[in-house]
Amino acid sequence: MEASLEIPKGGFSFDLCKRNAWLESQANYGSSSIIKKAKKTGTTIAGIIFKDGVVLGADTRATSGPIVADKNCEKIHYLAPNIFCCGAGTSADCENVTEMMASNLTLHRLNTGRECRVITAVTMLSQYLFRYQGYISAALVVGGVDSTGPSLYTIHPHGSVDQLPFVTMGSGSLAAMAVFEAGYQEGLERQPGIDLVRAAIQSGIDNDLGSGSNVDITVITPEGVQRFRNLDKAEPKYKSKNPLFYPKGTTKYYDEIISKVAIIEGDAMEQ
Amino acid sequence: MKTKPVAEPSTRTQQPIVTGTGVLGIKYNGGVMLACDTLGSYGSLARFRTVKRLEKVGDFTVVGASGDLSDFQKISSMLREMSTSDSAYDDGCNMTPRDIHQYLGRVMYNRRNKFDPLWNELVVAGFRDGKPFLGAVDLIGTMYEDDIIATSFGNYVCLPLMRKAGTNLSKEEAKQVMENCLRVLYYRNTKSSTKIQIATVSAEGVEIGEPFEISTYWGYSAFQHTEYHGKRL
Amino acid sequence: MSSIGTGYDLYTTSYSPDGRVFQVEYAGKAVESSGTAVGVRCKDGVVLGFEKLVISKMLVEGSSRRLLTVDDHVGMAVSGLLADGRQLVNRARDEAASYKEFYGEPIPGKVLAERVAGFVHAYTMYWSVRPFGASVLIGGVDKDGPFLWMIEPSGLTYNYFGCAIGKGKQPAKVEMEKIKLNETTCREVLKEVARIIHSVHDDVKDKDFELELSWICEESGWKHKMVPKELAQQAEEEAKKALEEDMDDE
Amino acid sequence: MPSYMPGPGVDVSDPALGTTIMAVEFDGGVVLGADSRTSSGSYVANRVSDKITYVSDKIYVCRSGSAADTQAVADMMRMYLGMHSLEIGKDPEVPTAANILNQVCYENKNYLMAGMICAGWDERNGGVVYSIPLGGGLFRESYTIGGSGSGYIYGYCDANFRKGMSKHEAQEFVKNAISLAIWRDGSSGGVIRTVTITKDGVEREMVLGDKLPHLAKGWCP
Amino acid sequence: MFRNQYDTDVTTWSPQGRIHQVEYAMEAVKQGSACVGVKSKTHAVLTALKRSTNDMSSYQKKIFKVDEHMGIAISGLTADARSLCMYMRTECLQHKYVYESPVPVQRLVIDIADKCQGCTQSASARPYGVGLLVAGMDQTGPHVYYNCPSGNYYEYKAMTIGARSQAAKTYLEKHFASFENLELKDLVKHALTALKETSQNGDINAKNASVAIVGIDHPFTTYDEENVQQFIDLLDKDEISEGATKTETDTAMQE
Amino acid sequence: MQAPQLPTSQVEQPKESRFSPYQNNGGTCLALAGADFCIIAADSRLSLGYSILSRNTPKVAQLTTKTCIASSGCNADMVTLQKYLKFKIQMYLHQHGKEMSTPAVAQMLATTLYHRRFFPYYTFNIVGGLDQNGEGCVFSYDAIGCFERLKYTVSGSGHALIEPFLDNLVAYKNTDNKPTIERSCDETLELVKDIFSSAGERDIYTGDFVDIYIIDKNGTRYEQFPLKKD
Repeated sequence: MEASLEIPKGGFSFDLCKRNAWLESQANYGSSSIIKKAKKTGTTIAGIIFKDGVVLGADTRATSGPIVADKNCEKIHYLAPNIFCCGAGTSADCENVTEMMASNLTLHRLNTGRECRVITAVTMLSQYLFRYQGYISAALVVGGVDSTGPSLYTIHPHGSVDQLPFVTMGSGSLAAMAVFEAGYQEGLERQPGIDLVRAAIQSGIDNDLGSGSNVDITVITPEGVQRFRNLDKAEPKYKSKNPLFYPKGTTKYYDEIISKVAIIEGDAMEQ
Repeated sequence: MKTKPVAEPSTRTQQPIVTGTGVLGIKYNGGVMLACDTLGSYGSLARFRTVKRLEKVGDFTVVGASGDLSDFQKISSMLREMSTSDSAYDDGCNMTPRDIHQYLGRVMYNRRNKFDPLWNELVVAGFRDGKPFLGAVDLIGTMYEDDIIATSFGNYVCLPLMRKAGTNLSKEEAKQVMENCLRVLYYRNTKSSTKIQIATVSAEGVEIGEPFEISTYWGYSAFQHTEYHGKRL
Repeated sequence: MSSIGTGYDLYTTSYSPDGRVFQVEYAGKAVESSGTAVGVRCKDGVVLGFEKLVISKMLVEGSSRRLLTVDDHVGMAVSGLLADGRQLVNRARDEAASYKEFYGEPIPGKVLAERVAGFVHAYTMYWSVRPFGASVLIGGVDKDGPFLWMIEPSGLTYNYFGCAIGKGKQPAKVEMEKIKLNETTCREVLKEVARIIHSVHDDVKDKDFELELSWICEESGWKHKMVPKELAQQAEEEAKKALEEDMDDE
Repeated sequence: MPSYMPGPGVDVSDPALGTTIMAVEFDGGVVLGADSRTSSGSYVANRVSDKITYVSDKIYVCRSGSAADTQAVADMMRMYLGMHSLEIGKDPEVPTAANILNQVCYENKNYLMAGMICAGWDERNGGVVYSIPLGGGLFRESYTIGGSGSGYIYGYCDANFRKGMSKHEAQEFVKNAISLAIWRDGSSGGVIRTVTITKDGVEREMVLGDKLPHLAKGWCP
Repeated sequence: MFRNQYDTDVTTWSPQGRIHQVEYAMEAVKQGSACVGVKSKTHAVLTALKRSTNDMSSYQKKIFKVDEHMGIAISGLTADARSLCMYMRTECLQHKYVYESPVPVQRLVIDIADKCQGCTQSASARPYGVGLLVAGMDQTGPHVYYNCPSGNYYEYKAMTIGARSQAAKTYLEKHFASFENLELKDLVKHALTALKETSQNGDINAKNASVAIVGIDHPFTTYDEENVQQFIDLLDKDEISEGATKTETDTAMQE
Repeated sequence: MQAPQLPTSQVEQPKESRFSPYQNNGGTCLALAGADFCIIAADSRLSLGYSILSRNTPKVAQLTTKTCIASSGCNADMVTLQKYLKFKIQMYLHQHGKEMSTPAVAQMLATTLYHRRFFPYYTFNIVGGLDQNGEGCVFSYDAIGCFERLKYTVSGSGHALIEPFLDNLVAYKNTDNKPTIERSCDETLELVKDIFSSAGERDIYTGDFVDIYIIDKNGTRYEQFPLKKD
């Protein structure tokens, strides 16, 4: 007990994480926990290296517990003009980590005057995540093309890095990896490469309840980046035959105040 | 020192000891197929390398199991006895695959009610009246029938591939799908092996093949350098 | 019959002054008025046959079977009261199943016969029950080869190469002794069994009968099965022919 | 803690066979082998125990797990086998014995700590080895190893076992394997006992604790 | 039937190897009014003659549904029949609970037979005094069984039990060979004609006759009172068409 | 003390932990009663964790010609409970010679559930049908047998999404402007489809197909309606 009174000399303190974990374990219902409410990307993300570059893919479902929080969120984030990153885990973590990294890489580019290398982004990310000991819950797939050619990495929330020709992450990673293991070939052409990633993401969408909706694809080659938002779309929602219509007066009210508001003529509003 | 009470109540923290991993089942045109590897794991130790996890019951049913293998041996002996007494009646009536599936569901559910489960996920495959049957039962008695079933880790890794392949397959194609799925399972599951066994049930009856080895592939050139700082410069 | 009316023959638990238990003997009478069962142990398996007396022509063929399966590898022929005999079959099935469960192998013929005999015997011991009015032949193949056992209502059991029980057991035994049992095969012995049963059947006194034939041999996959229809018919025809020739000879 | 045990601070518990046991089929029979250490926590309760137990004339079992449980199981098995051989009027066969052992271990899995090996010779099957691990289950193997020390010698055994070894080869194989397990496993130790069963009978052998074959001694000072 | 010293206990064998108590129990079957059971390739049909003790009382129920695929017609001690029927119903439901499928007819018949046998071998019980005609449908088609108090069971193509059943039996023996390929309507007609033979005054009407049918795509259904009239009407029509002459299916029978 | 683990998005591996007799297999059940009809529906997805075990495993069972039950929760308990009810209802039919009425079935279900008060059936049931007067009725339960008769109810994983919707659209709890004409059977059926397609969009455990039973004086009609598969 005495030890905890000492002021730590440096580094991070994870005391509050422990407290949060304890609070969570005490709570009888998931809804009373802040952490459980945090938006997550249940997610299937994946990437492969093909002949000329890298294909990254992601589904677009974000969940909050068993509820779909966003049916069409974006999980492929920009890091640098030649590097992109798919994120799985807590949405806020993924977004902030990647945004922060994008700024740092910009500074890095300005400092060095050169295009960023993928390994640079990966190293910075992994060191950052390692410092937070997994409390930043972001599982990333980083892909890009640089002076050394195309390269593809995964970074686990605790900071470990793997470099592989085909990778998947997120709750649908097994479903997607199965597709890669069964269908990946060396030296794939561009279109077959894209199709393979689409199939992998679709596999996650179909089989993993944490993943759903549409397929996003980003292709990075030395020539540039092509981003396909909602390349494959989920079937459209059932169209109601009796659309809802609430007649005026449906909502009760008890008082009515009508105020006159001055109207300024001219084009001030349009500025 | 606190003395122990003379007789401690038995705590049934039973857990699986020697276990088998995923069993895959798929319907194809004219029959149904089961496949699994032959590994009996003891924790992470690959303890018994050629264990048969497919059991023939009657003339038109096969039951496959993942989970605890001693429990499966017990279930097998129960099923053997059941099929013996079924055929002893010799009255032209035989247990259908669905009968066996439902029966197993009751057995598993009753055991879970005693908090002493048979620690298995079972897949029942059969053929009857011109139709293939495929059903699953787990250790608490969850029961369902489907065209494609995979248990244990196969649920995560193989089921997506099998669903993608569909059921409009010839027997040979189905076999390819199974081999492929078990290969992927071997790549991605610590408790599976490359020695596999395949059973089919069709109008001709049950055919349980002998265990055989499947090939694996490790030759991607990108596999040569995967340490992330070890990348060529 | 000297026992009748003496009062010593009313209960299983009574001995007569000369040390007999008449109730058990009377139970045996039920067997002696029943159809004949014949069992033959050959060098390659066991064949069972039964002369099933048909009480009505409206019966479905093959109903009220007298040759029943105990375990994959064991069959039983019941002579006497079929209802009583079924209890023995049920008991035998239970014994076979529990043996297999505990020892992991099919029950040997000897063990099965002795266990069922013990069961039969228990019913000769108590006032509250009566002895079984059935004798059974237990035939099968275990790891030591073919076996054939017979159990009487008294609870005695005997091991045989060839055995007959029921109405025609005496002439059947005489006929059987003419066959060299441990040299013949099941195939060959089928028609002999058919012939014996036809020869002991009393066409004048008895109603029609249906010949039941079952076997356990390599051809049946070492399982107790009814002999396939064509084979059984063929055996029966040959038997009839042989019998006619005998008649002609005489 | 019962009062007959040492006082506080001493790490003792119910005697358990933290053991290395094994059995190997060879041409014409089987060899069973075991170390001899029985420990209660860190205390060696018996340094020359015998873990290879007679159950019938040509069938023995190796015991690992709780000493009390495995002895009780072996006792039961001996009784059942005796009754069985009376009933069939012959010596029992190894598969039958193994099945009985499995029945006892499986049906009582919630109350037992017993990992067993059943091996022996009979007229019909020759030399046969069965493994019945913790929790039951019957597995036929050409050779099998068990107990805490077995984890250290899987590699050695897999590399050196051959089918159709001679009796002498099999005995040497067993002694070498168990000595290697003793070398690395703190819960295994003492002497090596072997039992060799063939058509002609049963031979017992014992390698004393100071005479163990030391395959590792080549480099280890 | 004369009294002898061997006929008071079910556990006593007579010197001839008979059990008189069981034989007496079988006599009880003959006291009940008659039932007829017949079957074709596709259906099994039960018919039964109901009695009423006087005009004020209702007719005794003779046919009981056991399950969707099986039912019984009884003759003898109705109370015994009720308890056996209850047992059969429970067994059927148990089987369905465990296997989600109907119990094969013969297996339940054997089960009942074993139960009856149990009562012929123990001093503490008396044999059941009722005969059951069991009509059922399973994987192997329609069946008619007769369960006897002795613990025996028989499978028949056509069978009748109960009072004056001899007359019906004579009729059935003459015709049963043709039943196999009959249309349902004609099969019912035969069963009713046979039943008529057993009626004291030769009268069969909607009040005193019951019909039950089970068959392919035809769950076990009992027809009484007004529902049975359609079958009674058949009797007034011309001769039965023997053999498999195709006739229109009577839609009324499907209800 | 070991550092606590925050939940991460990593795949839930199959756990080999202490035995738990319950599983939640998800799914949503819904019933709506009209003046002379009742519609009872449930999706057919069987899930475990983030996996779909089966896309077509029914949760609705027909108990009598005018009573249906829908149950979500633990599939093993659901199967057993529904089997047991069928058993009892058949027994009732044998003994009384007539079908059990819907309120009687409802009462029996409550009793059955309470019998397992201390080892409950982990199921959330809805009974729907026509009562003795031919009026549509719906009964809603908790896991241990507390029940009440309602005009509409919903249970299972989509419950929280749908209930307020029904309060608004069926009970008109937010307004005094209640329509004078009740929804017809066909309109109600359309509403059920709307509800399920919406719930399927937002509840990950609801999807694949909806089994719909429409019960009215003519008997029971079955309809299957597809949902999204993701």
